[in-house]
Amino acid sequence: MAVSLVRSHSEKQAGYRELVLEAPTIAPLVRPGQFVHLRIPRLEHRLLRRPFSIFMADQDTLTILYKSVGTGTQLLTQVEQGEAVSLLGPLGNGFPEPNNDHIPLLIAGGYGVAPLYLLASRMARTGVLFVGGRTRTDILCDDEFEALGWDVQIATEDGSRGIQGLVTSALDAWAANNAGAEPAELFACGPDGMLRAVGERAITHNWKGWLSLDKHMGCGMGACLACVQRIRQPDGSIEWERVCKDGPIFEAREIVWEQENEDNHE
Amino acid sequence: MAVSLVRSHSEKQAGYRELVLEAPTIAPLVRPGQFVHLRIPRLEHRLLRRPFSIFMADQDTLTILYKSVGTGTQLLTQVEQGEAVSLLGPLGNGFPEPNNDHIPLLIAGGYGVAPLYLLASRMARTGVLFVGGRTRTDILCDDEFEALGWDVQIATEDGSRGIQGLVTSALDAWAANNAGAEPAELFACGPDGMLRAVGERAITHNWKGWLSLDKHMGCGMGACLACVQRIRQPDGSIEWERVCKDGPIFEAREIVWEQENEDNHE
Amino acid sequence: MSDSDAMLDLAVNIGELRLKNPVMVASGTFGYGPEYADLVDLSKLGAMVVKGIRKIPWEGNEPPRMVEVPGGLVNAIGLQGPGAQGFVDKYIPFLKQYDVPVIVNIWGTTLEEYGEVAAILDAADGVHALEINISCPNVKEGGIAFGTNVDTAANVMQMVRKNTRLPVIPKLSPNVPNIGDFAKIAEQCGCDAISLINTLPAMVIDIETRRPVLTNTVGGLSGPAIHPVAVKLVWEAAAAVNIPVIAMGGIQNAQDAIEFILAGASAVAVGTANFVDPMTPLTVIDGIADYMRRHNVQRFSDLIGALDVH
Amino acid sequence: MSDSDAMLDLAVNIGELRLKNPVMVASGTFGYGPEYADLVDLSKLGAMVVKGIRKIPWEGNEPPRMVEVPGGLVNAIGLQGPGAQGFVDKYIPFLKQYDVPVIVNIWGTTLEEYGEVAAILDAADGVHALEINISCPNVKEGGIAFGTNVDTAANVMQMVRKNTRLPVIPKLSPNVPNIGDFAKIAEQCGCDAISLINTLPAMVIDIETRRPVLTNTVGGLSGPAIHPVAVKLVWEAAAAVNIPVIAMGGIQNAQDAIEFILAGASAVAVGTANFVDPMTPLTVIDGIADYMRRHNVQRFSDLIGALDVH
Ligand SMILES: Cc1cc2nc3c(=O)[nH]c(=O)nc-3n(C[C@H](O)[C@H](O)[C@H](O)COP(=O)(O)OP(=O)(O)OC[C@H]3O[C@@H](n4cnc5c(N)ncnc54)[C@H](O)[C@@H]3O)c2cc1C
Ligand SMILES: Cc1cc2nc3c(=O)[nH]c(=O)nc-3n(C[C@H](O)[C@H](O)[C@H](O)COP(=O)(O)OP(=O)(O)OC[C@H]3O[C@@H](n4cnc5c(N)ncnc54)[C@H](O)[C@@H]3O)c2cc1C
Ligand SMILES: Cc1cc2nc3c(=O)[nH]c(=O)nc-3n(C[C@H](O)[C@H](O)[C@H](O)COP(=O)(O)O)c2cc1C
Ligand SMILES: Cc1cc2nc3c(=O)[nH]c(=O)nc-3n(C[C@H](O)[C@H](O)[C@H](O)COP(=O)(O)O)c2cc1C
Ligand code: FES
Ligand code: FES
Repeated sequence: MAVSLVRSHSEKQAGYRELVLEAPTIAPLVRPGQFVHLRIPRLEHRLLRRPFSIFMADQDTLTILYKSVGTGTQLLTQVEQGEAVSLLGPLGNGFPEPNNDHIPLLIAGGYGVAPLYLLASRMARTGVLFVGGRTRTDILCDDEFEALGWDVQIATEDGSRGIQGLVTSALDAWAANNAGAEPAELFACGPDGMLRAVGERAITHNWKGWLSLDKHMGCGMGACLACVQRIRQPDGSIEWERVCKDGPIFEAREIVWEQENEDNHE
Repeated sequence: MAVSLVRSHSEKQAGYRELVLEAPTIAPLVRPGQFVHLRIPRLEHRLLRRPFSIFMADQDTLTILYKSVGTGTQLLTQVEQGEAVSLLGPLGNGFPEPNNDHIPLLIAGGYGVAPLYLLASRMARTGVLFVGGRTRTDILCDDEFEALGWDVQIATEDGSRGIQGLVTSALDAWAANNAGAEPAELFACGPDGMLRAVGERAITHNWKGWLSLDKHMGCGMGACLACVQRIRQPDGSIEWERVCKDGPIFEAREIVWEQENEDNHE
Repeated sequence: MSDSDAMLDLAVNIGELRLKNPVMVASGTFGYGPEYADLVDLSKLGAMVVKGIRKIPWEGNEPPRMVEVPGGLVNAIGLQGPGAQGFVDKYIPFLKQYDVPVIVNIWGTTLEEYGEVAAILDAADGVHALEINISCPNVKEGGIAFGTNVDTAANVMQMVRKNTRLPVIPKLSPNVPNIGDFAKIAEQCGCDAISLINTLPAMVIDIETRRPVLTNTVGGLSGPAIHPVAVKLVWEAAAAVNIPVIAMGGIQNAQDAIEFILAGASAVAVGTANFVDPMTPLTVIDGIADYMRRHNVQRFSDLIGALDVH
Repeated sequence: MSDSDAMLDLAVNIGELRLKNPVMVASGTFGYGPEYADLVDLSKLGAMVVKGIRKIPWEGNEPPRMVEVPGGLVNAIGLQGPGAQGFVDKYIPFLKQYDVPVIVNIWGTTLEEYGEVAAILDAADGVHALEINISCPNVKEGGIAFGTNVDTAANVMQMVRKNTRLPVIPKLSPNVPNIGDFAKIAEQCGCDAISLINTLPAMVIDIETRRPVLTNTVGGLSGPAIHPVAVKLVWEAAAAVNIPVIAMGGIQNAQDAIEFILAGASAVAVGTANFVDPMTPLTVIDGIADYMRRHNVQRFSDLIGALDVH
C-alpha cells in the first residue's frame, strides 16, 4: 500500500489517458499482468477502489493506461499532477515466464494492450500483436509495439483501421498462414467474449493461452470473494478462484466459462 | 432557481472568500437580508444545499462572502471561474425598510457583515457599524463600510484589533455616550449568543432590533420544517416559524429563545 | 411532441384515482403546496402528498430536527402540523387551483383519532385520497408504534376504511422482517393501495458533546442511502398483493424510480431529493418517458413489475 | 509514548475473552487472516473475526456477488467457505502466529448443523470465540431465516451454547422492529455478548437489462449508508442487556466507532471500510486513543455507554 504522487497525467488518444505515478515501493516489484487497486481522489460517494493493469513500470514510477467509462474513471480524468493517490499493489499473479522456444502472440482488446505492453517490453524475443477494437480510436499502442520490433496486426469492427472484423479473425489468418511453422504461446487481455474466443484458438492449436480476466472487484486482496471465477483444478475438480489474488491470469484450459448468459458478459 | 456561472472567486482575507455569481434572474430581486441556497459542486456525498446571505447584488451578479468551516464550504473553495452553480433564491424575508428618522446601528459577527453591507449600501443614511470577532482576521469589510461613510467600531475577543471584548461592549459604550441623543434602530447578524445579547440591548433601550438568525436548513423553502424557531405572535401566542421562509430576520421581541442549552448555541 | 410522444401513455390508476403520471412528491418533503409552487407547476405532478396531519394542531419535536449523514439525512420533525381542520381551511383553497390529486398523509395517537381525522378529510372537498402514516419513527405515540405489529396495523386500516370513501393507502414501516404480511393485511382490510418505505429508524451522536444530535434522540433516515433497501421491500410487497404499490425511498433520478417500477411499483414518490433539487419530480417524469421511448414501451402500465428475475 | 499514553487503557473484556483494544475486523471483510497480513499486523487488532463457516465446504452464490451503491455496497457472497474442518486445517496454523483472539463466524442450514460446527471449532486449538450468524440475508436456508424470529433465534443460541465452552456471540439481524427482545433472548440463553448489525436486505436492478444486478436477486447493504441505522439499533440493544455489545455497520473512522461506544458498545468491528482502506482498523484504534487523551478518559470502559440523552 502506498500513497503515490501523480508525476504526469495526459491524454493518450481520444478517450484514453495515461497516468504516471511515483511509486518507488511498488514499481520495482511489478511483474507483467499485475494490477494496482486505486482509490480515486474525490470519489467520495462511491466506496470501492478501481483496478487497473500496470502498463509501464520502472524503478520509481508506474503508469496506467485507462479508458473513461463510468463515475470513477470520469473523476479520475480530473486528477492533477502532484496530487496524491492511494494505491494497493502490485496485485495478482501476473503472466508466467514466457516460453522462449515459442513465438509469443499477444491479443489485445481496447485497454487490454496495457499489461501486454509491459509483458512485451520485458520479453526476450518479439512476436505478433493482434490488437482489436470497435473503431480506430480504440487501437492503442501500435507504435510502441512496432518500436519494440513487433509485428502489429490491427482489426476494427467498423473497418476504420486494419482488417474489418474481430481480432480473432486476424489471429485465425495468421494461424492459417503459419500452420505448423512454429509453436506459439498466447497472451491475451480484453473483454470476456474475446478472451473466450482466444481461449478456443489456444485449445484448437494446442498452444498455451494465458488470459487476463476482467471482473468487478471489491477488496482486490482476496478477502471478500466478490471476484470469483470457476477454475478447473489439476485433479479435475472445479473450484472458485479469486480473480484478484489467484488471477487475473488463468490458462485457457483451466477456465470454466459460464454456460448461460453468454451474451451477458461485458 | 437558477444555474449561475461563477464570474470570479477569490480570497478576501484569511479564511474568508468572495464568490461572484452571474444571476440575472435573481440578482435584481434581492432585498438586503435575503439569502441564496446553494448546491455545492462536487459535494456528492452530502445532499443538502448550503445557505449564504447575499453580500452584494447588482443587475447581473450577486456576491456571497463565506467562511470555510466544514465539508461543504471547504469544497466550495475549489469552485472555479466559469463553473456552474445551482442556486435557489432570493430566499427569506429580508430586513424591513429602515426607519430614516432613526440612526441605524449595524452589529456584525464574522460573516454576519455580509447581509449588513448590502443593507448599508442601500440605506438613505449612514450610521454605526459594530463589528466583532475572535481575532483581527475575523474583522471583515471595515474598509467598505468606511468608504460608504459609516462609523466603524471594532471589537475582538483577543484585543488584536479595536477594543478587547465583545461587540456588545462597543455597542454599550456607544449607547452610554449617546444616551437619548437620537433614537436608534438595530440590525444584527452573527452567532446566536451575540444576537441574543443585541436583542437584550434593543429591548432595554426601547429600540427596534432586527436579528438575522442562522439555523441549519433542509429545504430552505419552508417545506421541511427543519429550521423552526419559536416566535411570539401579535396575539401573544407562541408559534413555530420557519427561519428560511418567515425569517431569517425577526424582531428581538418576537424571538422566544430557548431556555435551556444556552451555551449550546454555535 | 413527436408522433411517438403522442402515443406515450403515462397514466396510472391507484384505486379509483387516476394519475396523469406515476410521479408524486412524498409526504413531508413538499410542504402543503404553496412552498414549491413558484418553482414547480403542481399540475404537472402525478399527485401531491401533503405532510402528515393529525386531528389537532401539533407542535412536533424540539429542534435540531435534521442532520445530514453520508448519502442521506436523518430527520425528527415529529409531524408538526396545523391539524385536520386547519389544513382544510388554510391549504385546500390553494390546492384547488391546480389540476392535481391531493393525497393527505394522516396520523393519530389513538385508533379513534385516525378515524376522526379520516372523517374530517372525507368531508372536505378537494382531498382525493388518504395515506395512513403508521410508520413515522419520530413520534412517541402513533406512527411506527402502530405499523410494526400486524394486528394494530390492521385495526388502524379498518378504522380509516370505515370513516372514508376516499382511496386509502397505508404507508408501511420498513422496520419489519415480513413486509409481505403487512401488504396482505392492507389488501384484506380493503385498502386501495399501499405505499412504502417510510424512513429507517436511525440515530446520530455528537461525540464531542456526547449527546444525540437530534433533540428527539432518534430520527428517520431518508435519501439515496436507503434506496436499495426500499427496492427490496417494494419488490417483496408488490409480489404479495394485487393492489397497487406506491414506492419511495432515495429516488434521485428516473433510474431510481424505474428500479421501483420494474420491481412492481405502480407509482413513485420523490422525497428528500426535493431538497437537493426541487425539479426532481419533473425530471423523473421526463426520464421515465425517455426510457419508455428508448425501450419501445407505450403504456406505462407495461413497465410495472417487468423485472426478469434470474 | 508519553506518560499519559502509558496510562491509556484500551483493553476490554468480551465475556472471558480479553481484547487488547476494542477494534475488530468484521466477518467476511478480512478473509481468514492471510489476505491482509502483509499490510496489517494482525497482532494489533482487538480480534480477528473470520468469514462465515458452516460444517461443510460451501460454494456461495453465483457471481455477480457485489455491486456498489451510493454510500455503500450490496453483497451476496452467500457465505462461500472451506467448511469447519477445512478452516481449522488451512488457517488456524497461520493465525496462531499472531497474538490475536480469533473469533469464528458460524452458520448452518439446520439447528443441528449450528451445533456441529460449534463442536468442531470448540475442539480446535486456536479458536477463541464463536460468533453465530443468524442474520445473513444472502443464503436461502440458515442465516436470517433463524434471526428474525425470537424462538428460532433462541433455539440456535441454546444449541451453540450446549456445544462449546467458548464465548458465544450471536450476531443479530437488523431487520426486526424489536431488537431489544433479541438481545434479551441472547442474554437469557447464556450468550457472552451480542454483535450487530449485519447487512440490511437490499436489491439493485439494472434497468437496461431489467434484471437484478446480483444473481442472487437480493443482497445485503453495508457501508456508511447504514451507520445511523446501526447506531440506533446498538443503542437500543445495549440498553436492553448487561452483556457486552459488539457494534458494526458503516464504520469509516474513529468518530463512527466512538458513536457506537457512546451508544453502549464495548467493542466495534470495521467491515466494508477495509476494502476502501485496509489500514482503517489501525487508524480507528489510534483515533479512539486520541479521543480518550483529548477527553481525559484513561480507561476505555469509561466511554462505554457514556451518552447523555436529552
Ligand atoms: C484486473 C483488471 C485490470 C484492469 N485494467 C484496466 C486498465 O488497464 N485500463 C482500464 O481502462 N481499465 C482497466 N480495468 C477496468 C477498470 O477497472 C474499470 O473500467 C473501472 O473500474 C470502471 O470504473 P468506473 O467507476 O469508471 O465505472 P462504473 O461503472 O461507475 O463502476 C462501478 C463499479 O463497477 C466496477 N467496474 C465497472 N466496469 C468494470 C470493468 N470493466 N472491470 C472491472 N470492474 C468494473 C468498478 O470498479 C466499480 O466498482 C481493469 C479491470 C480489472 C479487473
Ligand atoms: C440564513 C443564513 C445565512 C448564512 N449566511 C452565511 C454567509 O453569508 N457566509 C457564511 O460563511 N456562512 C453563512 N451561513 C452559514 C453557512 O450556511 C454554513 O457555514 C454552511 O452551511 C456550513 O456548511 P459546511 O458544509 O461547510 O459545514 P458542515 O458542518 O459540514 O455542514 C453540515 C450541515 O450543517 C449545516 N450548517 C453547518 N453550519 C451551519 C451554520 N452556521 N448555519 C447554518 N447551517 C449550518 C450545513 O448547511 C449542513 O447542512 C448562513 C447560514 C444561514 C442559515
Ligand atoms: C423532512 C421529512 C419529513 C417527512 N415527513 C413525513 C410525514 O409527515 N409523513 C410521512 O408519512 N412521511 C414523512 N416523511 C417520509 C417521506 O415521505 C419518505 O417516505 C421518506 O423520506 C423516504 O423517501 P426519500 O428517501 O425519497 O426521502 C418525511 C421525510 C422527511 C425527509
Ligand atoms: C463482502 C461481505 C461479506 C460479509 N460476510 C459476512 C459473513 O460471512 N458473516 C457475517 O456474519 N457477516 C458478514 N458480512 C457482514 C459484516 O460482517 C458486517 O456485519 C456488515 O458488513 C456491516 O458492517 P460494515 O458496514 O462496516 O461493512 C459481510 C459483509 C460484506 C460486505
Ligand atoms: S476482489 Fe475481493 S476477493 Fe477478489
Ligand atoms: S429549511 Fe425547510 S422549512 Fe426551513
